[in-house]
Amino acid sequence: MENPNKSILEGIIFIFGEDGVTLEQLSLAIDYPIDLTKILCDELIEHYHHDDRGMELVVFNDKYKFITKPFIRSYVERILTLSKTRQLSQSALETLAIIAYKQPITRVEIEEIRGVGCELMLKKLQAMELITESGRAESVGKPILYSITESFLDLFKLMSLDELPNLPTYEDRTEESQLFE
Amino acid sequence: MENPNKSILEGIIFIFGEDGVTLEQLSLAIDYPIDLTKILCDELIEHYHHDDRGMELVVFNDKYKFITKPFIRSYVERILTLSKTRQLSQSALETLAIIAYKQPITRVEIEEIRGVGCELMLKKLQAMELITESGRAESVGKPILYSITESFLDLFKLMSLDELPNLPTYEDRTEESQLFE
Amino acid sequence: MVRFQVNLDQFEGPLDLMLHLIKEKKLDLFNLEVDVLIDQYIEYIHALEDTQLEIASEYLVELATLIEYKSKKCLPVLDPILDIANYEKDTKDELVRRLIEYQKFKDISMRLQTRYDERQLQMDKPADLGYLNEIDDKYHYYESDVYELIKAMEKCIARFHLSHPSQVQFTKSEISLEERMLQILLMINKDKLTYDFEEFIADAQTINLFIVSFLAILELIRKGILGIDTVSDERITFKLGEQYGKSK
Repeated sequence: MENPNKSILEGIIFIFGEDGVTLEQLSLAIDYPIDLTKILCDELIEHYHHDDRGMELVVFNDKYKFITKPFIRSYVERILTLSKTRQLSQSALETLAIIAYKQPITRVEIEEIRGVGCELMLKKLQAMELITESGRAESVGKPILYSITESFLDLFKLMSLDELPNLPTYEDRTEESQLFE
Repeated sequence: MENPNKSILEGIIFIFGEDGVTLEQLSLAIDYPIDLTKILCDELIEHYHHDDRGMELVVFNDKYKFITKPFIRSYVERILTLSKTRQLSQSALETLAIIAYKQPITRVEIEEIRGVGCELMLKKLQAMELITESGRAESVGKPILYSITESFLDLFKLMSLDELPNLPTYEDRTEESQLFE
Repeated sequence: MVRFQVNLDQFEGPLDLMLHLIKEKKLDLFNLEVDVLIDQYIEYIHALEDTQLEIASEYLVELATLIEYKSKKCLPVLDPILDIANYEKDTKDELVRRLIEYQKFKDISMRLQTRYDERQLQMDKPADLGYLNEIDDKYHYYESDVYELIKAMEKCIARFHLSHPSQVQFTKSEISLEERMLQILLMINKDKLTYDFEEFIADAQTINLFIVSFLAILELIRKGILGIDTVSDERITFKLGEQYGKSK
């Protein structure tokens, strides 16, 4: 017989749905140490990772939640007219990437890296709640600083910003050949 | 290895949430005979019946749905009493706002304003009893019309819809030009 | 000579175009032959001008920088204080640095794309609200107010306008290189022998027009209609070139 706490965790995470629930809340609910609670959660993640399961247990923005596996969608579409998924343009992705890695960052700094203006793009990303104004820089004119939001973490399947893949360095000469294959 | 259809069924039932999904719909989704689909569902019920699981798969009104097992309740209560209330997701708020201001309104009209599909979101909001189907439009295909409910008014602390403040008009050109300065 | 397949739509900006040229010409980004890149870039932009396409100002700004770099390189080192060699090295290093930096974000955005696309296919289930509210009648799981609702509606409207820009009138007027060359030709009064650089840019109120003016002057020099008269620290003056008059 497994640790009964595991089934409790599973039920709690299920109830909170898309809102998710933090490790701290889970540990509190079952009155169990955080580190041990995490081990149980990891086991649950492992259980749902298996091919037999239609959902997976994920941690986005430090919150545990169940979401369907990618292959489910096409079957649901046969009985429910899901509208097509929203695409992000290459320029939106580049702008988001720069903000995620360099935040907080001003518009001018983003434009220096991209080599093109991005005023309109910043407005769009703000409207999509993927970035937010997070203050003003100390420099001349006190320009607005931009940072990414919690929705960004969820949309890119990130537990936290620390989980962002490392920026390539290219300093290693062996990697060079891979740069433009 | 198990029948892969089982994981698909699990994922579909999960995403239909409190609404539930019929055997006929499930059979259609996986393109599999009804009687065999039922056998797979029975196996899933058996799987979740196990003590290790926090949810169970039930059939109410001929609809399959996952519900949490009763013993989970007291643990969830601990989280609720200690954590502050939550915000509705941005997409839920936007969909609700459009319905409140434009009701009765069809799904297609909502999608035109939001620019993204919202079939699943409408199902969610219906399950949350924040919106309800309030008839059919006269246009081609007689699409379903949606309106807000009493619970909606409670949630937003409104006596009636008349209390909703006016929106800035779409025609206000100055606002538009600021969008693209 | 192989003609370019001229189309700017496929690029995210001048840096993206340069990276494309580097890749196409199999140049080494880490040991960059800047002159080759500059020639390719200039050729590409010229080819674009032939097809009468509007060229975004960003491409012209980079073009101006590259032309400046190239022309400084061609100048004889008259004034040792100018230290052309160092200028060249700095400009080249800066360009390579920017290209590498941009390439990093291009790479990473592709990896983000994969994550994004996968997440788009994965669906969330709502919180079990009936269950949660049932646990405690006094307790409301979600809390919101009417201001949240208005804010959401305003965001919707703003996004609607952003994705329907055809409804918005832009009052941005841009002048083409050819038009500006014509304007400068009209400024050239036959009774005068020399012209100040300032005269040609007197009406350039925007950075865009300034750059187009600068390019127009360079183009007129290339065609032999204008000639450089004197260049000093304070001023640049032009004279009429050998081809002046023949251009009419």
